[in-house]
Amino acid sequence: MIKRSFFGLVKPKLQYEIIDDAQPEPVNINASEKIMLYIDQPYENKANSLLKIGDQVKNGQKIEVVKDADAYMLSSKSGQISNISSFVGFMEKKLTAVTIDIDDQANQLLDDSFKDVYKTPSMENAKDLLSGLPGKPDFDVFFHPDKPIKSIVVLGVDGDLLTTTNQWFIKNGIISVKTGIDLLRKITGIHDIILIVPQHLAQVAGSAGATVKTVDSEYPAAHPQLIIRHILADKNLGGNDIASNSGIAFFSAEAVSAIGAAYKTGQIPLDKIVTFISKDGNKQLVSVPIGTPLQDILSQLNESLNDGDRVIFGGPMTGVAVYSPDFPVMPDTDAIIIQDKSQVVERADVACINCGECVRVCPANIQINQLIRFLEAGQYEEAADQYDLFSCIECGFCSFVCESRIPVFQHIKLAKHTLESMNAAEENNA
Amino acid sequence: MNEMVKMVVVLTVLSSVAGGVLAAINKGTASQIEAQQLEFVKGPAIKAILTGSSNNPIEDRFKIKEGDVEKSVFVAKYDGKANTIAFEESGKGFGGDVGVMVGINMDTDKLVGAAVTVHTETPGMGARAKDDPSFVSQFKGMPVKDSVTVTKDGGQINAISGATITSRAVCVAVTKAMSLYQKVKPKLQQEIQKVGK
Amino acid sequence: MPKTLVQEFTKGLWEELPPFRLVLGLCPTLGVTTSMENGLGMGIATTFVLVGSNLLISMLRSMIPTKVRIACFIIIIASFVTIVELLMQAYTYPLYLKLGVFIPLIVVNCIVLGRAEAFAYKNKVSFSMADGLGIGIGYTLALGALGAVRELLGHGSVTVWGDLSYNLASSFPSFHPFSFMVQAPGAFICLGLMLCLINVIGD
Amino acid sequence: MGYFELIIACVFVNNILLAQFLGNCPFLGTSKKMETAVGMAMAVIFVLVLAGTITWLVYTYILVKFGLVYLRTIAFIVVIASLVQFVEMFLKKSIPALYAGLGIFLPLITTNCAVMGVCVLNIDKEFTFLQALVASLFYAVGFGLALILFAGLRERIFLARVPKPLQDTSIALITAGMISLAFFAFQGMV
Amino acid sequence: MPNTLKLTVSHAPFWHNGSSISSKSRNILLASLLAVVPGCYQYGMAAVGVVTMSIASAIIWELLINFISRRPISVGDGNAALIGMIFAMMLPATTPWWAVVTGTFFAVVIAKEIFGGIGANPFNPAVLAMTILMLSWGNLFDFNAALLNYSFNFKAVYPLVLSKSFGAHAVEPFALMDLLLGKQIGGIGSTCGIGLILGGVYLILRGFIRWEVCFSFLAGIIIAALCFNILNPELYAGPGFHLLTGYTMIGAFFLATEDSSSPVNFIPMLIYGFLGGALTILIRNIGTHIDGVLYAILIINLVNPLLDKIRPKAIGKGV
Ligand SMILES: Cc1cc2nc3c(=O)[nH]c(=O)nc-3n(C[C@H](O)[C@H](O)[C@H](O)COP(=O)(O)O)c2cc1C
Ligand SMILES: Cc1cc2nc3c(=O)[nH]c(=O)nc-3n(C[C@H](O)[C@H](O)[C@H](O)COP(=O)(O)O)c2cc1C
Ligand SMILES: Cc1cc2nc3c(=O)[nH]c(=O)nc-3n(C[C@H](O)[C@H](O)[C@H](O)COP(=O)(O)O)c2cc1C
Ligand SMILES: Cc1cc2nc3c(=O)[nH]c(=O)nc-3n(C[C@H](O)[C@H](O)[C@H](O)CO)c2cc1C
Ligand code: SF4
Ligand code: SF4
Ligand code: SF4
Ligand code: SF4
Ligand code: FES
Repeated sequence: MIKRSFFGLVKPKLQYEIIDDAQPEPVNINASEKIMLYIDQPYENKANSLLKIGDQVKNGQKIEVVKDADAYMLSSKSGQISNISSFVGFMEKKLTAVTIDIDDQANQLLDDSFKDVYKTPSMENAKDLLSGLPGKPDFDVFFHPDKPIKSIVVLGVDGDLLTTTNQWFIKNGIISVKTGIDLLRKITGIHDIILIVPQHLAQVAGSAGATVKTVDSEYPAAHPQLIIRHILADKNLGGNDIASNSGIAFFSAEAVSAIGAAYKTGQIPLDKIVTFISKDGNKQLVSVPIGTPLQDILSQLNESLNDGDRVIFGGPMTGVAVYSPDFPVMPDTDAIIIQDKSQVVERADVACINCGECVRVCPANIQINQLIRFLEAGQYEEAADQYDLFSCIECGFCSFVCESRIPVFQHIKLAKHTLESMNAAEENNA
Repeated sequence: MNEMVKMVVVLTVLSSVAGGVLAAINKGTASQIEAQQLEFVKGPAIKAILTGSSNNPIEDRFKIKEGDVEKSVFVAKYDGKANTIAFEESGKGFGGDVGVMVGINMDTDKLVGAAVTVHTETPGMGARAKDDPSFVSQFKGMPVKDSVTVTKDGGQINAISGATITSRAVCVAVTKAMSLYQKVKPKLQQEIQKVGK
Repeated sequence: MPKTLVQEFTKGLWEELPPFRLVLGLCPTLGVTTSMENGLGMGIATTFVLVGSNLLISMLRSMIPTKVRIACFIIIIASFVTIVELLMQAYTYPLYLKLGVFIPLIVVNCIVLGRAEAFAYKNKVSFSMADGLGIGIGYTLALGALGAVRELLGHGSVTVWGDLSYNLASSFPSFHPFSFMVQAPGAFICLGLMLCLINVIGD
Repeated sequence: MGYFELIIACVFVNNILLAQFLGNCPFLGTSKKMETAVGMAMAVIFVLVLAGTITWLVYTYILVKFGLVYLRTIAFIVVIASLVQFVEMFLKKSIPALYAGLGIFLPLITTNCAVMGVCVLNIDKEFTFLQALVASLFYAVGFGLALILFAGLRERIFLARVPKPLQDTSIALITAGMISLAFFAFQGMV
Repeated sequence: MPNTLKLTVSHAPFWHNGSSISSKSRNILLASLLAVVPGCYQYGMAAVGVVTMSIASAIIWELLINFISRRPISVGDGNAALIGMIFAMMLPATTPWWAVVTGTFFAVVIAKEIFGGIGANPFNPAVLAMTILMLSWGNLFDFNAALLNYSFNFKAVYPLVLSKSFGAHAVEPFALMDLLLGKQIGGIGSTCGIGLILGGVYLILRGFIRWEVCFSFLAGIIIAALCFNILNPELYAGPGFHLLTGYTMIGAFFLATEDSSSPVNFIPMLIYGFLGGALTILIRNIGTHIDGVLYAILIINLVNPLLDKIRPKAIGKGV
């Protein structure tokens, strides 16, 4: 666990994990009985649903709740749907949870809708069939004619601390990343592709056929907003584009690699590389089929959970704590952290003491000491108008340093979410 | 139009009635007010200085003019002899002017006393100049001379602790009174004779 | 609102007690309450104006045109204020000196104009009298109480009209007067705390 | 007293609100938000300069001349009330932008002790015309300054966990007391 | 079995740098000891009594108010103890117990708790309480009178009284080194310059207080004192004297730096400190009060909300 440094004159620094040379291959983990897929689509009208309990699904098959929805998942196994339910996720998001009982491992069936099209790569079939790839590539951004994409940024860095998933792809899979980059260039027609990597991987990255840029090793330099601001600022993208984050599409190295592999082989890769951090702080990469419940990983790595422990999906700064070991690996689960009860720092219900630590670490220059007062009082509109709520890039640094141990970051996310849903409701009514 | 006329009439009548009533009350109270002002503003100070006089100094007052200032002078009789006068001077204190009534025995040219009349000093600090007699009692018996100052400025008056500014103001007032007295002494003597009779 | 005469009178003593319930008339409340005597004196002077102007305005209300009513109120109120000024100068001069600028300021005291507009202009004479008297007495008591607290703590004793007096030092010989209370900041803080107390009792 | 001292005295030492207790109702009423505080401050400065000088002229050249000094109160309030009306009408017609900013505050000023109080103080202190003008302006500036500083604090206090019986007016008064205490810093500087 | 497992669910981030209000309070208390211990040595058991009385009564007031307002007990964060300590540092060792108790009441209850507790106080509680007491019982805090019965091996006159009443030449006998070592009369924890500086530097290095505020406060003192001194060297003492007398050092390191009433941004911190220092000298040289630090701090506390409106643009805004 991190301790407050003795000298506090300089502001605290957090270093990204650096992948070392003796990186072993990821351990393969397999789903034992079932997989679970969360689809970003409410499960409301059951009669209307495409899914039925007992349906047979194949490995690589597209699982969607309603026809032609943007959100779908790809099943990483073949088997039978044994349960479909509504699920309330983070920030009250309504999802559909689909459980699939896996067929006997020997009898795995492959779906062949992608086989039919992979010889003719295009944006359309990528959007239609590949959004569920590990790394969760977002193809939708290419379909907004009013916001044309001018550049593609491939992140060979990891967004959060302790995580090494994307770096691993640069270091050990640069060839498939290169394949992916070439493909992206082909299907999008965009030539300006920038590969962002940590300093020590710049050399390796040079062979990927993209412009290589390096980022600082200090958190949160690898945050997309900060990359735009500090690293891409010198590129001639036009002031407004930089500010509004449009005109740039971000892909993780893992996703790019997966796109390359898919189009090269005609088979969709559905194993996710996850950085797994056990209670004793031991880090290892595991390769897991998407949808595999955490329990399977734990039992295959001989890790056990006790009451009061904390399981974090994602990194230590921005992840989400889950309440059950049944929670499955998702396409964007880059890390899983198990914290022992003794490592959990308690939060308190004390008011902000105006120490200003948060203000000094905030990469977005937000007056958090004032912002938090409005947020605690529930005055979200004022917070957004006067104290720059929406400038927050959600790095979590403010909560990390808060002397009162206020869950500042959570307040910010909650406020943003509330305002966004209010605005959405207003637009719907109008 | 009708309404307009009514408005004007009402306002005019109201104003004139108000003006008339006030004028009447003003007239009725005028003399009483003047008496009260002397009684309460100057009265306590005069009584404090001119203790035991056989007359009422407020009644036996006269005005003298020196340059363009006009001063009320109060006269006290002792043993049937009008030999002591008192009048007011002021100095700049902490919160504004401090008025000081200064009494002088014209036979001996010595101060019979000084007392603060009006002031706007802080209660508990400068206001002690008025409330606490031990400060002004230092002036009693002092001969008329050129100036009086506090010890801090090299003089002989011990300032009220925490209120040197007020103390200085009182000294300034007494100094002014002494110099005025020296200037108008002859005139005073003439006037005082009239009261003596 | 069918209220009795008694209710109109008593509302000023608690429900609409100024300056605590009706937060108006604060300047004299803060400015003159360095002693109980000043507080009571100010309260009585205000009551006189309040009752007088309520009475007259209520009597004349059918004659006063709506458009110029504020002007008429002001003339009436200002006349009563001037009468108080003159009478106080003539008969209670020391008190007049202590209250200083706050006597002419009764004319802008938000309570007086507020009552004229909100009550006297709409109600009959007896009710307006009861209202004015109730509010006035409530205000007087409030100012007196605030003055008493400040004087007691700030000077260690309370004296009203020379003879009615209580000296804290006689009960607590080593009490040192807390003169903060009679200074400007003490006025605000004391009033704030009394308001809090009233809120606590009110709930 | 020179003009510099007069200014310091009016703004800081004898601050109309914090030392002389005048204008408390608008002080508490318009300090909840910074914008209203600024609006009120501007309106008071505007009206007070006019009222302070006009009442001085009325007093010196009408009341004193005709021996009507006892009508001071009534004359001043009539001057102030009509002035406010007039300013309101004038602004509405000729400078609507300013009216939009100050308009709602103007009626409040008629019953503002600070305005009437400064007019009376100008007379009581026997100021000359120029002194009365300067004093009126800077008393008003002092009022505005106190109001704006107070609004700054109040915006924060509004968001704090103040116990219920103390909320709003009660805590505002206590804060005002503390500001008044802070202004003791300037004592003796003139 | 998995269904009964109770995992901890909480919000991101899942790491914390370990800082806390109580550790900050502990460290400031520790740093203040560097000045309080020499003070207690100088004034003996009376000073120890005042300090313990002050800390204890501050804690008790906070407990009482927690109880009355039915809020969680908050003395654990150490803030009440800290307020008691800092208040005691300004007091003369002869302060009677009832004045100490009244002072901590104003500091803890009036200045802090009724605004909503820690972090909500608009003014520094200890300073506010001290000025209120000084207004009421000036004679208790007239150091010359209060410490009359002590005999010291140095000139036992409160230096600022001398400079105020008799001008700069009256303070020539004070060697700056003596002042720095605490050879002067004054508050229990406010005279030992070296202790205060060491404590302050410790707090700055540990990141508990902001150097911007301390340094700009001291810079304000030096520059303003220098200006006055150059203008009239007869009347106005030089910067060295002003730095090492009165509440200057405790003001720079322990009073102006109080979190809740001071700004958090760089430029505002500089203005805030400088204004405080300069105002201190202005009050000392041309104002009424003997020492200007307390009132200067109240004034800068007052302008703090306006100062802190000067802030860098958030990203994505007005680029
Ligand atoms: C401990 C102490 C030391 C003093 N030292 C001096 C001194 O060195 N020179 C001097 O002129 N006055 C000195 N004084 C006197 C005071 O500064 C002041 O002049 C005197 O107390 C005035 O009394 P007051 O408080 O009634 O105004 C000293 C007083 C005390 C209590
Ligand atoms: C609230 C307050 C009120 C004061 N009131 C007065 C006062 O009424 N008269 C006065 O001379 N000094 C007053 N002072 C000024 C100081 O006490 C000043 O230090 C004193 O006049 C200097 O005199 P000393 O050397 O005897 O202490 C006041 C100071 C304060 C803080
Ligand atoms: C909370 C509290 C506040 C007190 N405040 C004062 C005070 O302001 N002035 C005072 O003279 N006594 C005050 N006392 C009075 C003491 O009970 C006692 O009378 C006094 O300390 C006697 O001490 P002395 O005569 O040795 O000074 C206070 C007592 C308590 C409990
Ligand atoms: C140097 C320094 C001085 C402080 N002085 C005070 C003080 O006088 N009064 C107070 O309530 N808090 C004071 N604090 C406490 C601080 O603002 C904050 O409330 C603490 O972090 C909580 O104990 C001080 C803090 C520091 C760093
Ligand atoms: S507000 Fe927080 S605790 Fe409540 S559902 Fe949302 S994330 Fe969970
Ligand atoms: S999470 Fe906190 S530190 Fe990070 S950008 Fe948002 S407000 Fe700033
Ligand atoms: S770190 Fe926490 S306590 Fe400090 S200013 Fe920020 S929100 Fe307030
Ligand atoms: S909203 Fe956040 S800070 Fe407030 S009580 Fe809930 S969890 Fe705590
Ligand atoms: S009583 Fe002064 S403004 Fe209301």
